[in-house]
Amino acid sequence: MKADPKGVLTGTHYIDGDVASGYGALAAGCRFIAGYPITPSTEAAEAFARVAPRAGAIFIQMEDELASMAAVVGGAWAGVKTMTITSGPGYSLMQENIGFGASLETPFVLLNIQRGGPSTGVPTKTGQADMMQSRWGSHGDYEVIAISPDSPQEMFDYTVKAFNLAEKYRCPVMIMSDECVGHMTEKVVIPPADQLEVEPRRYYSGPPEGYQPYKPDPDLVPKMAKAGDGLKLYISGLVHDERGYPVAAEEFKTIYVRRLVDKIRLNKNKIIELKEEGVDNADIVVVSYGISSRVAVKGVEMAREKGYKVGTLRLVTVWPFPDERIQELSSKVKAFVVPEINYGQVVYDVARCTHGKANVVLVPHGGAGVHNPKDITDAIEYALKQEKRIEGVVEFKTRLEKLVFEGGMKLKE
Amino acid sequence: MNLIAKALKDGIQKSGVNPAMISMPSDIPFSQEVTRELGVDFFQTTRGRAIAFGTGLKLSNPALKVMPVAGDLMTLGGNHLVHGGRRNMELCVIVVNHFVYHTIAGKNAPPMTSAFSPYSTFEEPFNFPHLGNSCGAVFTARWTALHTDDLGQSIATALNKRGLSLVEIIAPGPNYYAGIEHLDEQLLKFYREQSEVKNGEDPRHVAIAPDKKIIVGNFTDKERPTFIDQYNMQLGKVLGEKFTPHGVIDKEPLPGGKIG
Amino acid sequence: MDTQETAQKKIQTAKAAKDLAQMNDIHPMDDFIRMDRMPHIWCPGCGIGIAVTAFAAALEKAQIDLNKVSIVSGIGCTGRVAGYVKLDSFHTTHGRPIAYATGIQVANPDMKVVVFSGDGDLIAIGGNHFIHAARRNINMLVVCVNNFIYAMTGGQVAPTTPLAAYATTSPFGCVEPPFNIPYIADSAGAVYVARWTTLHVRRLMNAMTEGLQKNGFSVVEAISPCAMYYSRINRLGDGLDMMNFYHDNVEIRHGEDTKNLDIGFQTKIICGKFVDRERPTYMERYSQWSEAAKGAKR
Amino acid sequence: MAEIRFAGYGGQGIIRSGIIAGMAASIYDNKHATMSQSFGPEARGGACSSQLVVSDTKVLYPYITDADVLVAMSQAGYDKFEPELSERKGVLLYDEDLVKPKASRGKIKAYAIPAQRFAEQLGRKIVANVVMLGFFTAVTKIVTYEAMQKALPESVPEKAVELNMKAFERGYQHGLEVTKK
Amino acid sequence: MKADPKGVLTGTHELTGNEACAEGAFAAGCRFLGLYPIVPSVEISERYLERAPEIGATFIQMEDEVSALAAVLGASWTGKRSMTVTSGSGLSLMMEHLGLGIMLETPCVIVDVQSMGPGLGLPTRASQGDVMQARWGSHGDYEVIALAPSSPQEMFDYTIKAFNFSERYRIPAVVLSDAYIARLKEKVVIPAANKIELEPRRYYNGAPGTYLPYKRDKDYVPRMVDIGKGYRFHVTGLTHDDRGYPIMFEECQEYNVHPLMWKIRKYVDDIVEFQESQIDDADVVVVAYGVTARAAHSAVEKARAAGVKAGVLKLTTVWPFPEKRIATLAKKAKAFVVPEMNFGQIVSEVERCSYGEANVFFVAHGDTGIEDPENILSAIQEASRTQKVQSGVVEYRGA
Repeated sequence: MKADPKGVLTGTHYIDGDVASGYGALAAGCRFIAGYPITPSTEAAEAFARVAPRAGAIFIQMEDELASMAAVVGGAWAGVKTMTITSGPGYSLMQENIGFGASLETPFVLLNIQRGGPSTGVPTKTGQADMMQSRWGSHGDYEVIAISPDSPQEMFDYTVKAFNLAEKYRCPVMIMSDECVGHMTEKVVIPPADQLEVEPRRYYSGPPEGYQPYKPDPDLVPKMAKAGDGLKLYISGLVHDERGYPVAAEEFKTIYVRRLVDKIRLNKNKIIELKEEGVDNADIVVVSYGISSRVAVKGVEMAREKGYKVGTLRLVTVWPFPDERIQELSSKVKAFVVPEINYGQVVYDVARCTHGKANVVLVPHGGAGVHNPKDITDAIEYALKQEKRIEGVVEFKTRLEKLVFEGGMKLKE
Repeated sequence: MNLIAKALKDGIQKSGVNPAMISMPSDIPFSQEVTRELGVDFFQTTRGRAIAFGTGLKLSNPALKVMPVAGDLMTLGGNHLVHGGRRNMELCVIVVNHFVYHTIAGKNAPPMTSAFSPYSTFEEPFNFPHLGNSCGAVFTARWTALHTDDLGQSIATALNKRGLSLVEIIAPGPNYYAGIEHLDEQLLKFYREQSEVKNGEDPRHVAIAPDKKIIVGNFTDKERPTFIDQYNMQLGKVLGEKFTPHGVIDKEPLPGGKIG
Repeated sequence: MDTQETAQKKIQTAKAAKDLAQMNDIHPMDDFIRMDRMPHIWCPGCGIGIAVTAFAAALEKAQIDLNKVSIVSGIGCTGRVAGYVKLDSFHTTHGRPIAYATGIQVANPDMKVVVFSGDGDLIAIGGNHFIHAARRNINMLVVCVNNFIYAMTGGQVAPTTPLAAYATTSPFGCVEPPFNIPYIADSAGAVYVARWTTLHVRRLMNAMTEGLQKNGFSVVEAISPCAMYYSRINRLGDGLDMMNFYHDNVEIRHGEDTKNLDIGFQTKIICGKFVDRERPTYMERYSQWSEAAKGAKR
Repeated sequence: MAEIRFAGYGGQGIIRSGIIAGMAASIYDNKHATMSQSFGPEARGGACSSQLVVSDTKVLYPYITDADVLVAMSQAGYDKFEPELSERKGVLLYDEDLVKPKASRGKIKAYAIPAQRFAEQLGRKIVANVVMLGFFTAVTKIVTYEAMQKALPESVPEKAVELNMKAFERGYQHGLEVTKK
Repeated sequence: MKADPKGVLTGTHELTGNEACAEGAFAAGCRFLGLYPIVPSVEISERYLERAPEIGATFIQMEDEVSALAAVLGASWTGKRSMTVTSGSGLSLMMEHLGLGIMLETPCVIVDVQSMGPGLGLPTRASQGDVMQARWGSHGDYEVIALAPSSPQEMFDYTIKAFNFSERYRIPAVVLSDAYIARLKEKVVIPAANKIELEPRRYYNGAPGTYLPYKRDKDYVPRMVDIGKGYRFHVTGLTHDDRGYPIMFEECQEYNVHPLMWKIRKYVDDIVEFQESQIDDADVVVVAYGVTARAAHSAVEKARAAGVKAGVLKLTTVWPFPEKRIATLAKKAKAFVVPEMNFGQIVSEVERCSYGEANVFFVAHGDTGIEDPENILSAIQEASRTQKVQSGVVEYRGA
């Protein structure tokens, strides 16, 4: 299906990532955003609020993040594409209703502009420490899709893609951006509406009595319906059978939750998007995502100048995780270097998939800034030197750590 | 729950609204038989978020009639109620209040082991109609589940009201007070004796207290622009011709029943 | 961890130098304000500082032992108050200072707990805690600085933004009627409710004093200019212009029925003391219950 | 490729400067330009800076490593960012009324302009950043004059276009004069 | 420090897991409970408040879980040991304040009685679906300590342990119980108060003007004071220096947050606890925690009887994870079997820590309620037959 021209701001813009994502949502057909202001994500909400009326879309600022998330799930069941926008603490508040949305198999998109954490942390500066939260933040078993864009153009493109994936798999899709990308201004080209492919919602079209909200198609994804169509929907967050009715019998739980996770796990090869460069005969592969992958470029460049064979693997979709690809690479390379703006999250999944065949070096960063590319170069160099297999993730000691904890720190307030 | 379901059905019938256009987000688990009987779209939401969920439904499809049903004291959802009232979001909120019996009967002799009740007994309960009224609800009413006719009528009025309306239903809660189910007969008698109808009473005077009768009736009934009215008005003013009012399709009046 | 200590020493030395520089000026507020944290972050023309000054004076006037006062703030411009006040002070999460303070008050009833936060924090995300604490009548003073907007995040619409006023997330004018904070507080059960603007420093201070002395849930709404966002977006001039506006448009009506206290866009603001009543507090009811429980058991 | 740092304090339009220059470079000069900003919650009146990387090819690494240009509109901004200016090729542009530069190091070339004073003469202090942008355009030639002429009207309120164009011109002419010497 | 006799119900009792938890809390000196009722954790609160008046403990039922944990954090700073009890969706609502507790380094205990999720799930049925959430559910970087009891006795013991860990490391500690243990009634032996060792709070004893709330001792853990003692300190959820004042730049973030990891990561060996049985000669090691460990033991007995050399590694602390022990066992054993009442959480940790040296078989949530020993047994048998090391987790999907 082509995008609705009313929502597509075709042209060349010079905007930041937040705004690009707001525009992307409108272009993808999002017609309802419920949000609550939180630095550094607010610009996306503001951008959407400004352009929403031209496409008949509506933005509402709710009383808190809990309400925003609940309203977004409600909006989706009223038949429109919906999204919410938040950052760290707001994301934590949304967790209950994210799980609720996932259990109802509700398609919606969540934009999380990550900042320094934990708790209030550093609101105006960057972080990548919500990655595991995006996967495991709500109680119970579920699977989500998480995308990590690295530029304003990608913020636009992948917001559209996120909506498409959400519709396709009837699940929450997280855009795990960060403050750097959110507040980075670049040229963003928005194509004409007829060049934007959007996924239509999979609606049920049979007789009203025959509708079962959780009866899956062969790809394990059920068809959606909307309120007000006379289907007498019964939608419950409790464990339910295919008709949506709550059931107490244990086996339904197994079938139901298994399908919730399987519809992503078994379709994962269709979902995963990776960007690889120079991995074929590399000794070291740098695995990164989001802003870190742009920072890593510099580190890799410097390492290559020294004659090292370094490849890069960028996780565009972080969840589901590309287990097989990492496994495959781990028998070819010597080590993986994983720069993340946290003290170790996605790196553990890299380590898990190597099965001891390659070393894994984490280049940590606490947030409120990005890596010094030299650290990445050093980590590459370090990884190359290791002859032996090292069990566990090696936490590389960064310049920042040395500066702060080994003296020489200047207080610049 | 039967009493309440009956009242809801009665109310929907009296209101003349097409049940197919009614969405009912609820944090009380109605059975599928009941909701099919009502003929509505039913959503069992997370605890306390029925109003927030309903806000999403309403704004995404303004043609829907949204009827959030909230259980017990609305502890988690209090904020959504007051903000919904302030915005005057067009929602017909039904609050089912199970707690009152204990408060009235002065059953606060601790320790009691039945679930939930003992913690609350020494706290004063909310005066819902007053709270609803003060945050801007256009219609507030309270009935016991026993006042079937009046309750049905109130629900019908509330459904056709433009704005947030709040109907408090005082009912025994068989779900939670399993142990006192046998009291139902007595309880209903108690309700009958202990309640007093005072339509149009200032809601601030209808607090429920141990030594007072339960005041029931329709309290608030006023007109205020709804959120969508206000949105269309303000954006129409600022954007002029360019703006297509939200929720008005081809300038036809909204489907989904009488709109006052 | 010697290295860590070294780093810390450096911070301390730098701080100490800064402190020393400030030593020469001893200010009457020194015992109350964390001077080592000055300058504060509030913009020129903001009223929060005035509210804090009034609060300092109120503490003095109420003759409360400063060691027995704990102050809790949430997130936002006003949320920074706890950080500048030299009391046992907590800067917590967005919207939850009342819940946090409830824990302190119930666990240690000897403490006088003050919640000092903004309208977005207390009334938007924290609305539920606000009404429930009022219902329970938890013994605390809530100072709500109302500047009609989310200022820390850059000027978004708040549940106190008057109709038709502009904000970044209401680019075509606010479409939601604002809360009447005294009315909500009153109907939820607060025992003391007053509203003043930051122009009325003395009256604001008196209200805070009374609130501090009151046993129960007291609410003081302090209307304050936000020159950086609210005034700028709505072209209302600077902080001084807002003060002038308060001067010309505030009407003092003590004892006014709280339902008449709505605030419109640049319309008359009614200030005064509206509610002052007695209700048993949570702790009073609790100890009653607790005694009865002990009796029942034995 | 050129790496540019704009530094000053909140309210001076430092980030706006980065956006206008970036827009001119990327949209009207058809290059690639990445602008990132940094500010704290204490931004009002506090330190504020934006960094702009302009390149003929796609900008991969988006931050400054070896700055080509520092545009300093406050002493604090100058002090903080002067050290990152390249010794080999650095160009310093500063408001001579607001910044007292230290002795020059390496091959850094410094150019001064009373941008704020010019802006006041034009009637509004707030356009000092645009005066500086004109100066920047003339001295560094990273962005073309024509591109700036197109980008500027798009980035300021309609009512203020004329004033901003004047301010830009004033700075630009001053830049031409200074570089002629 | 010994336990206060007032809170210790010395003797042998028949208690449910939930009741034992409340008794454990009292024995550990817990004197504040902030709660919001949610099935299946309510009985803990009921027991708590039934006994609270005589012990002199206080509690409050808050308006939601968000505020329940907020109140607990506030109460903890008054010097009272504090806890909250909840279940799945309640834990989701607590995630923001878990982060605040981490950042303020506030000791407290969160008891999560796991039931089926996601969403509303099935509140009355047991599950182990919140294990990863306990570790990763809040935003930002942090480490937690989480314990998984498998019987009412362990509910009692581990609740005390959780309080001790939380005081020792100034961290919120999580007890991951489940709906099954909650209702299971068994013998619980409560020792005399002087036999219960409690970790005292690490107080700062200096003069009021000199207190720095985040000045770390050599082991990275800072010291606490009670409010109302005249210290007049400030703490914040923002990134802060030793004084608790917000300073928001990169160096301070590193200075503040990295030690939050170290204070746990560098003491992992002191924290990690597990129980092993028949592990020395085992070809197949069943890694289990909580109630599934009971089924695991039973399956292992049967496997041994059938001649398969199997053993159990039961995790007492799920977080931090016993990486080293798993790595050592991976070199000795042929395979791990991991039964969990979820669809794969801890099993990925086992996979990660076995470094490709042993097969990892996963027994997902079965159809028959509390993990069926027969299922685990068949998985053990399959594991013992499989020779070649396979890459990735092998999901055992029943015979």
